[in-house]
Amino acid sequence: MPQADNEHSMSIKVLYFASLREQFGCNEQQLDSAGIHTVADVWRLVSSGHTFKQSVLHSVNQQYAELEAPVKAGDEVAFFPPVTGG
Amino acid sequence: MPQADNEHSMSIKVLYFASLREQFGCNEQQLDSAGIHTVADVWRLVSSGHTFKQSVLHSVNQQYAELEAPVKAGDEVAFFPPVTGG
Amino acid sequence: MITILKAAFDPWQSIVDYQQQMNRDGEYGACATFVGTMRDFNEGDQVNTMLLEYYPGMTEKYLEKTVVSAKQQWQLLDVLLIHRVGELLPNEPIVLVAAWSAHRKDAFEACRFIMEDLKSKAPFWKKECFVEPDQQAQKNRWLAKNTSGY
Amino acid sequence: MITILKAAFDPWQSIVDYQQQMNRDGEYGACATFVGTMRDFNEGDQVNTMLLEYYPGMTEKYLEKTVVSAKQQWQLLDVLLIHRVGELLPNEPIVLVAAWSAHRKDAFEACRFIMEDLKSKAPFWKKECFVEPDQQAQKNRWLAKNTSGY
Repeated sequence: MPQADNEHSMSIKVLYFASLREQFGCNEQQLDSAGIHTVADVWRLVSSGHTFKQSVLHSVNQQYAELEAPVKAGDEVAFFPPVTGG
Repeated sequence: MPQADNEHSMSIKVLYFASLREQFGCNEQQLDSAGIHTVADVWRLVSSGHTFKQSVLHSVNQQYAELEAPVKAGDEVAFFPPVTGG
Repeated sequence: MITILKAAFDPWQSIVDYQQQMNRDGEYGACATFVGTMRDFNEGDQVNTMLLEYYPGMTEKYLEKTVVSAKQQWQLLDVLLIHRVGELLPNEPIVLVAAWSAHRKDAFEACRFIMEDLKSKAPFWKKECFVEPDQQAQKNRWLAKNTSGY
Repeated sequence: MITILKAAFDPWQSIVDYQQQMNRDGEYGACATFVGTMRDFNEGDQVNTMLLEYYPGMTEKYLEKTVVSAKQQWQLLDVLLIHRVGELLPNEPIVLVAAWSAHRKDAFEACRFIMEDLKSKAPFWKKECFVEPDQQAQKNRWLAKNTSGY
């Protein structure tokens, strides 16, 4: 198996939207999946040093997910503030 | 006061709509107001000899009115089946 | 505005035209509408035409009362209500209700209220001209009663 | 049909066009619609433009789930849902929901359900560019939360 694929499959893609995107100063980052088992693990890693005025929503692979939801290498995890569409 | 006005003011205008209009074979009739005090009095007079498959609604001067509602000379009374607009 | 119409109308164009002359651009955040259309089938029979009868005078008064009541219950910027009478063909619009408000709750609830009040109490009566399955002859029937919407 | 649009759209013309190609004339007796429009005032400030952000992929999936859920709960002939994204000006339409059914209850309730579900859970975010009273400078703010519609 080529090394590139292997490396890709070891990472978790993390997305931020709206005010969280601005607060993190970043749309998207890749996290090493080592030691990550749940959404809460991802959040602990990325949010350290930040404080949040709003509640934060989360999804795994483009579906709403609880903090306890499992996360594995190759997954897409997103964090965003309460939605305001319509 | 001219006689015509006097005669008009002695009568009650009765209107029928939809299936009731067809059953009575008539849109409108003038009733002598003598002895008429309520919608029920009008209905007793006009409905004798008829039987009705539907419930009948009634109005006085273009507003829904109970059978006990007062009716006087010059009023417009209407009878019609349940409404089916919209 | 409340209108009773003897000729066919385009409900969507009516909304566009009315909204333009309302002159409240930027104020309304919500518009809830309902369009009722004549179907070509009812109670298993093919309906060819429909006659819509009303009570000139009382019908207008009743609709006015309905719209005033809606404006008392909800914060509305405007209401448009058009109801067809006379002879209708399948797929022709029968009724249009449009309610404009700043926020969605008012427009939604007022539009629904107006339609339910109209269906249950406004003096209109429908007579269908239909053909039964496997029959040739046209028949007529007055609709007995509107279904409850809730 | 569900569409996310980056350019301005005419909700009423969209309904007319969609209804034409639905090809279900005579079947639908009811069409309930909702149009959400950008207002030029919010929280006491004059709003000049609005940026609507979304989550490509998840937003479409969420809207699809909403419409499927509506079709499971009510008897619907069709649903049209259009949502705008990108930069908006006051009075531009943000969202259109139209639901067609044989009888009014289904169209009304499905249209309301879709809007409430969209407002409370579909991944869209609004950022307003506004001017405070007696101020010159433009400011930006993300809207904090949609109000509950019920």
